Amino acid sequence: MRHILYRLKDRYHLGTPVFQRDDLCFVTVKRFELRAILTELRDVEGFTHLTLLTAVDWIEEQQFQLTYMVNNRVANLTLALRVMLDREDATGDTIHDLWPTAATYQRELREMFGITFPGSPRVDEEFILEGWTDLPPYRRDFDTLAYSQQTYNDRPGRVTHDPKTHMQKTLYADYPKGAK
Amino acid sequence: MKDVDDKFLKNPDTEVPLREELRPRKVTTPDGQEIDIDPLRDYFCEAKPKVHPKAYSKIVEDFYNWARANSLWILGFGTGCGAIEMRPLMTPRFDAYRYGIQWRPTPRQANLLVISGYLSVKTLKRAIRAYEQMPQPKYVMGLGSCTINGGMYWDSYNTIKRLDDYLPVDMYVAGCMPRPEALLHGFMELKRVIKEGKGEGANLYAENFDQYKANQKAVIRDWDMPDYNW
Amino acid sequence: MSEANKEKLSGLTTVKEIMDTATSFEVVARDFYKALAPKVSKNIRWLVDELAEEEQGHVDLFTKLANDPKVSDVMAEKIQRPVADGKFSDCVQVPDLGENPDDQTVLQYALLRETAAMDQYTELADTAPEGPLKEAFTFLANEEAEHKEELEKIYYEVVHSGGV
Amino acid sequence: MSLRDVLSPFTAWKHVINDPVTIKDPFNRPGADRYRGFHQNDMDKCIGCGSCEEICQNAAIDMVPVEGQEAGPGDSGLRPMIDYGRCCWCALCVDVCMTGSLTMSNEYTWVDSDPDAFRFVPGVDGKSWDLEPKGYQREDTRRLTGTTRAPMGELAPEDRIGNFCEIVDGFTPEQAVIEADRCVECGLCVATCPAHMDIPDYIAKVRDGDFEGGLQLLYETNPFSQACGRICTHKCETTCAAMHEGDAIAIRWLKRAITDSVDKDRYFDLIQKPDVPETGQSVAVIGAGPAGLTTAFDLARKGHKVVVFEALDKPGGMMRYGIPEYRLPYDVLDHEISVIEAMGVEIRCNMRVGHEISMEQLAKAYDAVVLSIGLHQGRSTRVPGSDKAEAAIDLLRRITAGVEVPVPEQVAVIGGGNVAMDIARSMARLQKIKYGRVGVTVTALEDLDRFLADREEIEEAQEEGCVIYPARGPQEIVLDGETVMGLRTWKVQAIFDDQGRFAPKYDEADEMIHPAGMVVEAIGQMADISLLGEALTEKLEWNRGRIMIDSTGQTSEPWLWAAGDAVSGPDVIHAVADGHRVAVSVGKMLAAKREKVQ
Amino acid sequence: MFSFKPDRSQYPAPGPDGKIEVDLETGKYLKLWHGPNHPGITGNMSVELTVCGDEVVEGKTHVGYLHRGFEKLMERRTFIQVFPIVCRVCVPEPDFNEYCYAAAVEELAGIEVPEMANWIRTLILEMGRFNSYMMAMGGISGALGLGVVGQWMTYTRDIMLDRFEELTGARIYHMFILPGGVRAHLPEGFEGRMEEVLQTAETYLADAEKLMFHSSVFKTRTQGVGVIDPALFETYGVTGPNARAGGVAKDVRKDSPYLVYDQLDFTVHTETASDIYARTLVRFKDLHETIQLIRQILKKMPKEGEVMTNLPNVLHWKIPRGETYIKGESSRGEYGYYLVTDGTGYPRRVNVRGPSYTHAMALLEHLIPGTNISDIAALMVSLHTYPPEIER
Repeated sequence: MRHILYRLKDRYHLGTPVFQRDDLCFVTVKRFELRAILTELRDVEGFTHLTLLTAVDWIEEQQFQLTYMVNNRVANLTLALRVMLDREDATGDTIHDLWPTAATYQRELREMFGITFPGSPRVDEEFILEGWTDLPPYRRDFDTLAYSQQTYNDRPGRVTHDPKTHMQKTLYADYPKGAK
Repeated sequence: MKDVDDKFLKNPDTEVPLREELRPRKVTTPDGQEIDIDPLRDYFCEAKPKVHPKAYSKIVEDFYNWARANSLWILGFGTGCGAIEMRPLMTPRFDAYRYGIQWRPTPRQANLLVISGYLSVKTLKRAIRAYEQMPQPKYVMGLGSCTINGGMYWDSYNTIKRLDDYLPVDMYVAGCMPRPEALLHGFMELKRVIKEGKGEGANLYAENFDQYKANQKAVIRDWDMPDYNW
Repeated sequence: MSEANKEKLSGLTTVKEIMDTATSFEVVARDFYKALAPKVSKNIRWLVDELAEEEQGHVDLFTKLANDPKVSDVMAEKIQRPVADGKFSDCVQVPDLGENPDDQTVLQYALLRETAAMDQYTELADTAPEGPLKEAFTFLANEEAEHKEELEKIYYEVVHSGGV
Repeated sequence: MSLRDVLSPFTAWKHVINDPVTIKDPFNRPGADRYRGFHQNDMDKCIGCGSCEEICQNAAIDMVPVEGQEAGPGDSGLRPMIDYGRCCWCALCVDVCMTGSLTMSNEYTWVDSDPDAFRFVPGVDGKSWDLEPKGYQREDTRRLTGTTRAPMGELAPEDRIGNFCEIVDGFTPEQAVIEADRCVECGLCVATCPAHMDIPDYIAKVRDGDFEGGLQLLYETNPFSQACGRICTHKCETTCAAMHEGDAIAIRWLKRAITDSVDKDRYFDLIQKPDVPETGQSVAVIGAGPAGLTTAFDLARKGHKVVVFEALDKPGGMMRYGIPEYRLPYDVLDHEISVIEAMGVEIRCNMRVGHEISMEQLAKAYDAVVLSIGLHQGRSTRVPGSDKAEAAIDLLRRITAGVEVPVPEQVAVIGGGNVAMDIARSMARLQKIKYGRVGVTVTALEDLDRFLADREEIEEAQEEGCVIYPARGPQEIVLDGETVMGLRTWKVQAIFDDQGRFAPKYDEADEMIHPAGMVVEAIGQMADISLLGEALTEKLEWNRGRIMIDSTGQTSEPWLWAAGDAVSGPDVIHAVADGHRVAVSVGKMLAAKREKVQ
Repeated sequence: MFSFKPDRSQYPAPGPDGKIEVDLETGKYLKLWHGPNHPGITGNMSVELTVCGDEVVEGKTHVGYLHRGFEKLMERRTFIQVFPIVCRVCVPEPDFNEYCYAAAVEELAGIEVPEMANWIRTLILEMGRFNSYMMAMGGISGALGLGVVGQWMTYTRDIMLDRFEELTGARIYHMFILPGGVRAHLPEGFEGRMEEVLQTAETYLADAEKLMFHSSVFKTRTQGVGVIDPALFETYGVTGPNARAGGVAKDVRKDSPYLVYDQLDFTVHTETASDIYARTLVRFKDLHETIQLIRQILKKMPKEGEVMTNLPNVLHWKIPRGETYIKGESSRGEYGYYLVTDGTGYPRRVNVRGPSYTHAMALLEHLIPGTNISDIAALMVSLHTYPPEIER
């Protein structure tokens, strides 16, 4: 794993790799070099299997992290490339021509995170949701509980009690709480 | 609605545009004729459901109910998790057929819709359609926690929480998921209810049709079907 | 209870007489506590008041029994649940009440009184022939023992309470 | 395509003669022994801590009050109500249950046409599966919340016996975080704590490593957090949900960890006097113990002028003169009191009310007087020879004050409370220093299980070489002329009756003589009320030997309040609670007075 | 012999965006919805077919009917609270979710799992694989009209569910593999009852073999149909039996052993035809391998030992920032969990990488054009996809 990264390091801007396990490494790459690195990994280093492509919303840093995980079955190595995108301008580069199956992932990311991949087949078609008008649901600023409460009805009649408060009320309601 | 932070308030006004193929348009037929079509009107009958009247005589009605109870034909539409426990019921081990219960592939032949657990909004739309296509008298059974009060998807943005908001439910079976034996219990209980003449779900639907429709439309944002399709 | 008291009792022949005499002893005790009350500090007066009340209770009970035709039944029932003597107050010194006794002294004094009374009645019961007289003495001994026990409880609460 | 391929499917026909695999009666088929079916709850075991509600990812559990389950120590009176419109039968609630009361039967059938029916309180709403023994239970112990206390360093018995150094090290911040992690934040302890400290909240601060925030939280309810962190009787730990299957959370040590982890100088920044205007009113507090100083702390923070009168050399009351240094070092106490003084409280030591100043003078000079004099007089057994015995409380006071006390080679202590242990262990240390060996015998009426002393006190005393004879009733202090030779005791066969009230039974035959050059009585204390004077004593209302106070701590006199050991509770935390209560009451009276003037 | 090899040349080619331009209004083509309510669909999903006669010109997979937003729900549940919901991601083989999630959490939190727990986990996974293959065998036979095999397989699966029930306490959603171990030891006499099930299974499988792999009907309808070109395996992310049927011995259990697979003997079976028949045969052989593995595990596993470690207080369990990917070989192929933590008590992101995702979407859409409409059901079942894990 390390020597592959050494080879790549000479030509590309790699972040500090994180060796999660002997066979699994995470490394951040620049967006404009992603395609070249992926192609090289696929064609030269034997990372022929695109395990997954997904995103992580780091809303605090105003960034999306795209994770491209590629696997070399023969050497039993998995390399995950992280690409950071600006959250405001969430546009990624399609890799469906490298792995046709990536088109599905990109469709999902478009729908669930609102990250577009111009040029990816059918990327703007509805995938999982139907008639969705709210924020893309996997974004961190979409609150699923709030949405659910505003959209659907709970069965009424449920009340719960906090043991501490309940005991305060029943056992020592007249105790002057605190010296404040 | 409970207290929701302003930034999570949803905007209910956004319209979902009608799908292209469902828009009214001019079409040239193979023989060169030009015709206007409006798919939503042309392909469906829009009559509202009617309340199914009881038979004049109690004896006759009782006989009908006995017959109905003993031929529960289930629509083989696996809407959620619980569908996986249908297969054991259909096969010899649990053999629901001996109780007059069988599965049909099309709504036209079925009188019992089993909602097997959670319903995503997308499936709800299909389930409503399937339900409305079933001939009266018809029944709905809700399986598992999800149909009662949202179950483990109580905070999901994509599943309904109470099935009875959208469809009239005649029987619930608790469990997550309910075992085949519990399902059989549910069927037996449903039979009893029907025999007592209390299986009135379909009439309830007809009576409160507008309310059901309002509820359905509140969650199905791309309502691209007529209000009642049978 | 002095030897004189004992003598007084041993000479009696009927239950009613015994009861009357016992009552008179209780009246003496009650009056003693009533007289003691103003002498003690106000913070322990409750104790002396309680003792006086307790004795008054005995006076009432014995008076009622003395005039009750079914006296033996009532006593028999009581005797059937004899009160054991824990001998706790044995370790208590004979206190000198003095001018301004404190709560512990009062309690010890009361305990001693009850113990002595209990012993005396027990002794009389042992020597009396089988019959109503024996029953009456046993009953009285029991009553005193019960009272003593009550006092022991109070004693523990008052004296041993702060021992944390 | 071969002929075989055409014919071989027909072999399926052989199954025609097989027995059917159909289950004949599917309606009465029980679930497996471990099946996770419907819930059961043992009402006797359930404490209503709400951990099940907390862990339930489906929000299926509500804690509801139920009939017949009253709130009380260690039981919130609430019981889980389960919504089967939410439940997913994951049994995390069973796994997390602090007492093991919640289990699952192997029953699984519940059908109903009413969707609102699927809610019930297991164990209360009778169900057919309530007594079903089969079903899911945790395989062994509770594993989801931690059952064992984090380790803490302490001096070995042989290292601590020769000196008065503090015994326990207290948690390091790291150990504290580990221990705090075990808390499930049910809050049952809050009700038990006399001062109702925000226990779960400050434990949460420990867990987050925010010790300074924790300290501020502590001072909201207890200005004696450093002392309580060391010597509190920690009744809270007796109602901790974690104690049912494992060790209770070390609440006391966590409190101490907070106070120890914050730099001493930071206290004065973190706990500042609130910015309130001076009221111009003044309050006199008699006795600089925990109750008096808490009242003073509260009132001073409200802008009143507070003067504390202390009869002894230094403030602290029983915390200084009753509790030995190895349990509560004096510098800790000094620092604690300096924080209180920083609120503007004035402490006048060596001012014995009744000598240097009279009650009448105080009543005149101050708007209110708070009496918090504690119990500083030792009780005596008054067995023969007891006039030669020492009172534990006097001895402790003399040891603290640095006065030389006689240290014989053998000491007998009467009493089974913490004071008895304190004096026994103090004397043991002095003996060790003087003779190099320990000779202390402790006798008490109670059997070991009923000792009033804390368990760890007893164990530590034994570790240090004190010999404990439980269930021994003192009969006589054996004298040889004026010299104490020993203590004679009888065996106590039983001490309490069925109702738990005192009813001792002795066995005269089992007599022992404990040789000793000194007998110390540590059976109890009482308040020295001589300072009141006869007139005031007569004027006040009394309640079974103690000054009668109402629920706010006010006596029958409108200007006088009483707090602390002298009127209620037996320990520091009760005194603190009392102090708060009285301060609020006094504050109200003063406010009313101000309004009247305006 | 009659050939089902499609001739794609007469259909319009897909445009650059992947869509095939067909003018429905010419009347030459018909749009046909295959599902979601259709007996020939594997679960609640649908395929939008464009047919010309009975040949399919284009197929579009539509999923989302079972979308519950798991990956979102997991982000607002604590680490222990995620445990009950992960198994719902895949209904017929839920245990893989439990294992992958638990292993991911354990790795990021640095928790050691007792040896015994690893053996029981392996056992559970193999039992789950057994069930899943039984579903697949039943499904493919059902899709081709061999109802009786479907009945046998369902019955066999059901008696295995009984074993699941006595071991884990539930039939379908076992919720047995907790982070930190498993919930319980094997019950008394479990091995014996399991052996009975395995023997019953073997009997039925022997019969099923005659009905399927030696049936002319089955052979005619499956051989040469739905061929996946092995060259596509990498680009389409084909894994598991689907790849093994094309001669690529992909198997995570061998390639990158997890749990105790390195201590077990088993063969990775491959075929070369890469058609429906080959895929079914690979599954059939693998099913025997699984039966053998279950026996082996029960024999080799330690008899005693802890099954669970003590966890930190799960009510406020925080896991330091990190990310990891845990994979395993499910009955359908590589199954993985990508877990990202951010130091709080909640996962930052969980991504479920299910094999059905690639198989049912891109691959199926690629395979459909040119097939006969009656083969669609068999083709879908042969890819062995489970809709709930596609959309989650």
